[in-house]
Amino acid sequence: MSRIGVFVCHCGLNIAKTVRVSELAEFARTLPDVVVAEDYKFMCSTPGQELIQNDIRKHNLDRVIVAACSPLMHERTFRKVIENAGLNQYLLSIVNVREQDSWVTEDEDVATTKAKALINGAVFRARLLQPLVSRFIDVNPDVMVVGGGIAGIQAALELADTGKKVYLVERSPTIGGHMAQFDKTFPTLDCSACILTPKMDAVLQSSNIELLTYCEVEEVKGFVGNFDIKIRQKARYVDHDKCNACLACTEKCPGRGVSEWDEGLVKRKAIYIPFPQAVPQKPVIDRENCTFFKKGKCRLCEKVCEQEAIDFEQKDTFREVKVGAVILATGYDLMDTKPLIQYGYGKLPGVHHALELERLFNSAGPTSGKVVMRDGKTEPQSIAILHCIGSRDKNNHEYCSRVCCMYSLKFAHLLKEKTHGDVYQLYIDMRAPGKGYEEFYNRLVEEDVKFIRGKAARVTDKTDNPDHAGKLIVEVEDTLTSQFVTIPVDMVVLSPAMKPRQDAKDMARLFNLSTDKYGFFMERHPKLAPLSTMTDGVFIAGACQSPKDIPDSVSQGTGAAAEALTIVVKDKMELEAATAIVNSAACCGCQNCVRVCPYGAPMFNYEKNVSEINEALCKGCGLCAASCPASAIITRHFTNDQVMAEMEGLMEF
Amino acid sequence: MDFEPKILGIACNWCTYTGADLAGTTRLKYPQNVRTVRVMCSSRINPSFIIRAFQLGADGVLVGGCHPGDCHYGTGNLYARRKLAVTKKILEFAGMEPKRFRVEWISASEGKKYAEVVEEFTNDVKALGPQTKFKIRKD
Amino acid sequence: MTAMKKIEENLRKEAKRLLEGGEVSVVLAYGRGYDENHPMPFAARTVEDVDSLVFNEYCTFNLARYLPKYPPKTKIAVAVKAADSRAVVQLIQEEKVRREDLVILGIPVTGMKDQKTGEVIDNKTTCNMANPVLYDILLGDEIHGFKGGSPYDVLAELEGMDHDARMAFWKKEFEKCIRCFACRKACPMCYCDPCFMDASRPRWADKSPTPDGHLMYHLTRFYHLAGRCIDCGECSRACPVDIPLYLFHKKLAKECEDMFQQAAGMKIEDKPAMVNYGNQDSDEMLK
Amino acid sequence: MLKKIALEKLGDLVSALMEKGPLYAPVKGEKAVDFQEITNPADVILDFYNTAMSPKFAFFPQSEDLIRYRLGKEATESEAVSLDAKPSVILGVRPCDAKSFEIMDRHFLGAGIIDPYWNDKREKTTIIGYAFDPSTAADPADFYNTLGISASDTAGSDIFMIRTDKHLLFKGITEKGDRLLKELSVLEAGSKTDEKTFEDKAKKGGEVKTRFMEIQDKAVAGKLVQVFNNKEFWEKATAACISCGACTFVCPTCYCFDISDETLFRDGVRKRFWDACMFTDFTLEASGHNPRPRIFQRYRQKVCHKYSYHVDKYGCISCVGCGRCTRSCPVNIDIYSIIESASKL
Amino acid sequence: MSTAVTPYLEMSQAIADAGGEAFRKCYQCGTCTGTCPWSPITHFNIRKLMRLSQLGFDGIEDLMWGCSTCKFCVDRCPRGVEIIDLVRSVRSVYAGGGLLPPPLRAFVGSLTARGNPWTGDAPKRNDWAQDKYPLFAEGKEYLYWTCCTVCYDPRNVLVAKATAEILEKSGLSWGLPGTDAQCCGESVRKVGDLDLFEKLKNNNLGIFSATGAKKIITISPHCLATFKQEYGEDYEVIHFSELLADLIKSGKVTPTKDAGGLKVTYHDPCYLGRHSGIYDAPREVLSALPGVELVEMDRIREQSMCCGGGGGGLWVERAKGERLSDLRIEEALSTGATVLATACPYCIAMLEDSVRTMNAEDKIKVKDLTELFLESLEG
Repeated sequence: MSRIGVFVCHCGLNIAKTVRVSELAEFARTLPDVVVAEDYKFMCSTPGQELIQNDIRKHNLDRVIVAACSPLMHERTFRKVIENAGLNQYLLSIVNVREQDSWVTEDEDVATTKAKALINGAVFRARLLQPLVSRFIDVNPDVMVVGGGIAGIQAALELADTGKKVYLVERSPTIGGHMAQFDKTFPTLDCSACILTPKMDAVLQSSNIELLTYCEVEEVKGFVGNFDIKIRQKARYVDHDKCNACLACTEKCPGRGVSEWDEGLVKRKAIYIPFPQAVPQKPVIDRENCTFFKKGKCRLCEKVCEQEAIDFEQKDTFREVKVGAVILATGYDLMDTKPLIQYGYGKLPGVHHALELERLFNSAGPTSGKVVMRDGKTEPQSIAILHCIGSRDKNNHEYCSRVCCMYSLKFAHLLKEKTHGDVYQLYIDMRAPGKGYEEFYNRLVEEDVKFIRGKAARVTDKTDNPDHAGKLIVEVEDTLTSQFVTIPVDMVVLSPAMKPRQDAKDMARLFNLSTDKYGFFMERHPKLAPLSTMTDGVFIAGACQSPKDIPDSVSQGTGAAAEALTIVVKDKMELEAATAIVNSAACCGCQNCVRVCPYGAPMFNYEKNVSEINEALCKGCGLCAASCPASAIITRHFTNDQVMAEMEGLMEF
Repeated sequence: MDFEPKILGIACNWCTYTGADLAGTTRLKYPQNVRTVRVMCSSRINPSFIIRAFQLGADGVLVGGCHPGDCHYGTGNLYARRKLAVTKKILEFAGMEPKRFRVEWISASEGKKYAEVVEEFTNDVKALGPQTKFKIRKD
Repeated sequence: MTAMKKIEENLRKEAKRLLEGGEVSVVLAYGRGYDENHPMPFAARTVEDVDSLVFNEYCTFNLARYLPKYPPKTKIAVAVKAADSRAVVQLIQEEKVRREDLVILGIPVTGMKDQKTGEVIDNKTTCNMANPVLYDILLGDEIHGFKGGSPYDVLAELEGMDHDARMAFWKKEFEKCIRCFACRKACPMCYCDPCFMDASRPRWADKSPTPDGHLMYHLTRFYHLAGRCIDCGECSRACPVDIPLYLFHKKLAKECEDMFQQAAGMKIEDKPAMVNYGNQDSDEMLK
Repeated sequence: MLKKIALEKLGDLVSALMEKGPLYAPVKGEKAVDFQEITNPADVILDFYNTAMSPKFAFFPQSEDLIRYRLGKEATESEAVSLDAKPSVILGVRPCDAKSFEIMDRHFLGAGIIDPYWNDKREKTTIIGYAFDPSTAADPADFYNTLGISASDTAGSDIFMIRTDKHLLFKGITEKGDRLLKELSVLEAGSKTDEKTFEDKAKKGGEVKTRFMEIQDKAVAGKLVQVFNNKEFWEKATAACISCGACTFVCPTCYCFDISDETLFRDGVRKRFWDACMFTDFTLEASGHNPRPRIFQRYRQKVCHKYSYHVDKYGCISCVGCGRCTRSCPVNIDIYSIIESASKL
Repeated sequence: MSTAVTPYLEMSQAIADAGGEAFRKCYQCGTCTGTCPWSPITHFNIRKLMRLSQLGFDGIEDLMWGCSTCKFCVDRCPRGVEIIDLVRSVRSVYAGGGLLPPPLRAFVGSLTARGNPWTGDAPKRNDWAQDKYPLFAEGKEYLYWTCCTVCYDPRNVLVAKATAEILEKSGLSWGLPGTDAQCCGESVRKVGDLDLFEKLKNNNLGIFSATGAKKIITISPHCLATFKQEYGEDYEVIHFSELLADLIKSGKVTPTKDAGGLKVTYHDPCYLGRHSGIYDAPREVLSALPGVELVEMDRIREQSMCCGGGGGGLWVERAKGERLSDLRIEEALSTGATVLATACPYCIAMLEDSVRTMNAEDKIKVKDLTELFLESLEG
C-alpha cells in the first residue's frame, strides 16, 4: 500500500480559471492510497513547496503527485522539493493540467473531467514508482573543441585558462574562421584582425591547448565523461615538426589554387598558408592544384626547403583522443546565391556577395582595401545593398539570419567612407536588437544612407533609359510610398543567408545530435539549456546552432566552456538514473536490444547467454524494452507496468 | 448526449509532448478527448500497449513522435515506425477499425499540428462510435 | 522407389556417415512414433540410433525448433524441409545458432500431410516452397517446376471480409484457446523462456484463460513473429483445438514483405526486419 | 432399470433433459467433437469416437471464480462466489472418461479435505455414460484396456447408454441415475428383449481391443521409483517434448491448478484455473529457483505422478488410457510407450 | 471631417472566408510588387491590395482588377502567400454581387447565357471544323478540348484548325467535344464568380463522364491548368505542345519543310509556364522545325513576362502605355526575330492586337506553335 499525496496547483488563474481545482482535490481524496490531497495558488512558490514538504512529513507520504504545469517546466523543481523532504526524487509524478488541459479548452466540465482522468492515471502509476539511485563514473578531465572560429577559439582559451587540457580541432589549415575574413566589426567598427589575431596567437602559445589543424573528427565513441574520439590528420605533405615557417616554398610554387580566404577573388599558391596571420604559420600542399601531384614533376618547394620538410609521401593519419566533454563550434556556410537568378550573381559582374565585399574592404585583401569593381580599378559610385537574400524566405531559408542588417549597415558606413558614393539599403525590416546596434543604425541614417523599405525583386543590366546604360538596375517597391522604384547603381551587394554547414548532418550523426528543421544543431532546451545538446557532455557554441554575430558567438564560446567545465571539473559524475536494465532471468538472448540501441549500451554476454546494459551509455529511450519479446528489459521510471498502470488509470473514468 | 470518445495518447517527450505543450502555451483550443501518457521516445511504445489500451476501453489510440530523422535518440522513431506499422496491420487484420489507431509525427514546434491532429482524430473516432471489439467487459 | 523412401534412405546414409566420422554429435531428424502416421522428432546420437530414422509424408515437424537448446559449438546435423530451412536461416540471423555448427540436410519435398486430417498441407498452412533455401547436403532431387500458387492465396477469404466479420472470426477462434501454449512451444522462433506471457510484472494478460487474455496473447505473439515467421505452419498443427493461427502469421508475413522488401529466413546476411529500418521506409506504411 | 427411446427421437430426449437443467453433450465443431452446453437439441451428436477435450471441465472448469473484490479507499471489500451449481446432466461420456471421475473424486473428495467447488457440481450432476461402438476399431493411441477399462464399462456412470440399430438403451447404474430415468417420460420402458440386447452389446464391448500391457498398479509405481534417477532414459524418452501443456489440459485426470487475483481498474476476481506441470514456471519459486528446470524432469513428474505417486497416495493409477495426451501431443510423445519401456528396464 | 480610418475586420474576415486567408502570412516586403510586370506601367500594387485586405481598408476596389494572375509574384513570395487566391477572393467579395467593370459584364453575361465568353452561339461552336473532323465518342483515346477562344475568335480559329490537322495526320484516335461544351471557367473563376465557375465545371465534367473521356488534350493552357487543378484527378490532361513534342520524338509526325533560316522567338504563356511548369516541350517543338532558329528574349521561362490577358485581362481595354503585350512585342522585336511563337490563344489575341496597334505587322508575326508546325509539315 502506498501513501500518496496529491497537490493541485491553481497557477493563479491559469489552471483555476478552467479546471475546478477544489473539486479535483476532492476527487483525489476518494482514490485508493491517496492519503492527502490539497490545492494551492502557486505550488511552485516557496509556501507551495513548503506545503508539500510539510504534508510529506505529517502524513508520512511515500509518493507525491503534483497536478500543475507541464513536467517539462517544473519536474526538476518538484523533484528537488520532495528530495529535500527526504523522499527519493523519482517518487514524483507530475500531472499536466495546464498546457494540455486548462489552456486548451474553455469548457470547465471538459477540463475538470480530463484533469480527473489524468490524476487517476498518475495515482495508478505512482503506486508502482521505484526510488532510483544515481550512479557515478570517472571523468576524463580533458576537453575537445571542434571548430577554430571565434567561438571555438574563445571556448578553448577559457578552458585552457582554467588549467584544463584542450584539443582544438580545425579542418582548414588555420584557425580564425570567418572572422579572419572580416575587416571591421559592427557596431564598434574595431578592426577584426586586431581583436582576433591576438587570440589566435594565444591559442598557439597556450601550453594547455593542443592545436589540431587540418584535422577532422572521424569517429566518436563513449559517452559523457569518457569520449573516445578518432581524429583524421589530413596529409599536409609538409612535416610541420621540421618546418621553420620560412615560407620560401610558397614563393617559388608555380601551382595556383583559388584562395578560400579571399572568397575566390584571387588565386593563391598550391603550397600555401591561407593568409599572412594564419595560425599555425606553416604551409600545406593543396594536392588538387600542385603541379607535382598533377603532372608528376616540379618539386620546387622540396628543392627550396632547407628543413627538408616537404614530404610528398605523407598519408592521412589517425589518432585517438580521450576527453570528458566536447564543444562543437563548427560555424556556418554562406548561402550560394547563384540559384537566385533574379539577382544575377555570377552573371552580372557588378553583383557581389557579402563576404566578397568584406575582402574588398580588407587591407590584406585582394585590392589592399580599395573598393573597386571586378575590373580591379573602377570605384563604384553607387551601391545597393540587398537584405534578406535567401533569408526569411520560404523558397530558401525561412529563418532570419540575424546579422545581415547590422553588417549591411557596416558595409554602408565603410562604403561611404571609402567611396563617397551613394549607398542604398533595401530591407524588409531593420533589426537592430543589440547593445549599440540601434545607435549604429541611427548613425547610418544620419550618414545619409538611403533606406528603401522593400525587398529587391530583380537586378538587371537591361534598360531603355539611356541615362542608366551600363548600370545595374535594381527593381524594388518602396513599400512606404507604394511606388515601384528602379535604382541605377554600379555595384550590388547581396546579404545572403547564413546556413548550416554542408556536412552539419554528418557531424550531428557522429555526435548523435539532432538538428532542427533547417539543419542547425539542436540545443537541449531553447531557453534553459541553449548550449547543451541531447548528447550529454556535448555542447554547442556559435553559428552552428543558429545564425549569430561575433558578440553572441564569443559569449556562447565562453558559456560552452563553462558548461564543459561543469563536467570535467569533477572527478566523478552523476548519471541519469532512469536507464534500462536487463532482468537476466527473463532474457531470452535474442539480442534485439543489442541490434537496435543507438548508443551501443546493451552488450551480449555470450557466457551467460544474456544481454547486459552499460548504464553509462544508456539514455533511457526505451527502444530496447519495446524490442524485447520477453519483457526482460526494464526501462526504469518508464517500466512496462508503470506505463500500463497509467494507461489503466487514464481509461477508468 | 453526444458520444465523447476516450482516446489514449502516447507521446514522446521531446517532440509530440512538447508540441502539445506548445499548443497550450499558444492557447489553441481543441477537443479534450485525448489523455496522454508521456514516454521518452516513440520507440518505447510496446505494441502490446496499444492492444492493452483498446482492452481498457480506449475508443482510439493516438501515437506521436518526432519526425523521422529528427528523433532525439537518432534512430528511435525509425524503428518505431516499423513497429507501429505492423501494429496497425495486426489491429486491422484482427478486425479493429484502422481509423481508431493513428501515428503522427509532430515536432516540438508543431503545436498547431498537434491541435489539428487531435481534432481530426477525435472526430474520426467519434464517427466510429464506442469501441467494443477489444474492450474488456466486466460482467 | 518413391521420393520419400529415397529421402529416408539418404537420411540414414548421411546420418550414419556424419555420426561415424564424428562430424556431428547429433542428427536431428525423424524417428518412429506410436504408428506410421505419427512419426516423432528424433535426435540420433549414435550409429545404432540411425536405424530408427524414418521419413514419410507425415514428418511435418519443423526441427529447427530444437536447435537453440544446444550449447554453442555442439555440432548438429539437422534435416530440414523448405520452410524449416528458412527457420534455420532466421535463427542464424538472430544468432541463436551458428552456421558453422550446422550440417544442414536439405529435404526437397512436396505433398506433406497433416497428421490429424491426412490433407496435403502445401500451399495451405505452409510457405509452399519445395526446396530448402540453405543446405549442405540435399537428401533428394531438387524439385523443379513446382507451382502451387502463392502461400498467401489462403488469405483471400479473410481479407475479403469487413472488419466486423473478421473480428467475429477471430473472436470465435480465440475463444477455443485453452492456453496450453503448444503454439509457442512448437514454434521454432518462439525461443523465449519465460515468454512475455509468463511475466508477472506486468501481467500483460490475465493469467487465467480469459478471452481478453487470449486476444492479448495471440496478437502480441503475432507481433513478435512479424517479419520472423517463416510460415511452417507448426503452430497451427500443434494446436489441440485447431485455431488457424497460420492465417494471421501469413498475413503479417505478407505485409512485412510488402513493407520491408524482405521475407523472413531467406538470407543469412539479412538483419531481422523488426529490429531494423530501411532508407526506403516511408510513412506510407502507417496509412 | 432399463429404458429406451427410438434413435430418431433423440431430440425429444435432449429437450427433456434440457428442461431438467444444463445439459452437456457432444457437439461437432469445425474439426473436433466436444462437450458443450446444449442450446439447440439438434446440435447433439452421438456419432463420434471421443471428444478432443475431456469432460472433466463439468466439475473442474478450466477457470473458476472464487472471490470477487473491490479495492476501496479504506479497505478492500470482498465476497466469496456462492456455490450454486444447477442440477445438470452430461450425456455421452465414454467409459474411460466416466472412470476418470471416480479417480478425480479420490483427490477432490477423498483426501481429507472436500473441495467444495468440485463437490457442488459433482453432486448435482448425473452422468450418462456411452459405450464405444464395438463395430469401430479403437484409436491407435487408446490404451484404456491396459487400465482395466472396457469399451462398455459402466463404472463412473449414473446411467449407461448403448446404441442399437434403432434405439438408444439406457440402464440405471446408480440411484441418481435411476431417479433421472424415472423422471424422463419421453423414454419407454425397456422390454426383456431390450435387456438381453443391452447385455449382449455390453459384452461386445469387451471385444474392442485397445493397446494392452499387463500392469499392476503397485508394481508400476515401484518400478518408476527405481527408474526415477535414470536420467538417460528420461532424456531420451522425452527428447522430442516441447514442454507445452496440451497433454495435461486434455487429460481427464490432471487436476493441477493455479490461483491468481485479477484486477481491472479497481474490481477484481480471485480465480483458480488449470495449470500444467509441463510449464517452466509451474515450479518456479519466488526466489527465482526452479526445482524442475529441465523438460525431462517435468515430463518425468507427469508420468510418475500418474503412475506412481497417485498409487501411493490414493491407491490407483491416475490414468484411464483415453489416449488424448498422445493424440494431442504436437510431437507424438506416447505415455504408453514410455511406461512400456520403463517397465522393461 | 476626420481622415482617420479604422480597421474594418469584418471585411478582412470576409476575404479570408472567401479563400484568401493566405494574405495573413504577408509581411509586406514588396517582393510581389517589385516582381509584378504591371508595376512599371500602371499603379496596380499587389502588396497594397494585400495590406488593405489585411485590415479591410477602403481602396480595394480601385486595385483589384489590375492583376492578370501571371503567378510571378506567387513564385517569388518569400512567405509562400497564394496571392492569386487573394485576388480571386477579393474580387468575389466585392464583385460577387455583380459589381463588375463594364467590359467584364459582357464577358460574364455571355458566359452565363451561352457558356462561352465570346457571345458566340453554342450550336455554332464547331462550325470552324466544317464537319471535317471526328467528334469524340466512347472508345476514342483523346478528347481534343477546343478552347472557346479558338472556336469563336476568328484569329484563333486558325489555331483550332492547325491543331486538328496535325491530329489527323498523327493517326491518333481522337475527337472534338460536341457543341454542348462550355468554357472551362478559368477566367471567370479568377474574376471571382465562383457559382458560375461551378456551373461550367459541372457541365464539362458531365461531358467527360458521359463520353468516357480519360485523356484530354487542351490547346489553351488556361483549360489545362483549370482541369488539372480544379476539376479533380480522374483525367489525364496534357497540353497540345507536350503531345506534339512526344509525337515528334516517337516519329509519328515529322516536320520536313525547311523554313529557310526563319528567326523565331518564343513567348512562355503564364498558364503553360509558371502555372503548369511546361517550358521545354514548346522549345523542343520549335527546335525540331527545319530551318528555324530559336532566339530567346530576356525574360523567359520562369521569369517570363505576362501578355496581360489572364485573370479577365483579355476582356479589359487598356490605354496605350499600359499594355504588357506592347512591351512584349518590343522585347521580341529586339531579338531580331520575325516570328513570335507562343502556345496560348489568349497570348495570341493579346500579342496580335499589339502588333496591329503598334503597326509592326511587317516586322513580326504572332503564330501559334501548331501553325508553325503545320507549315513545316506541308512541304
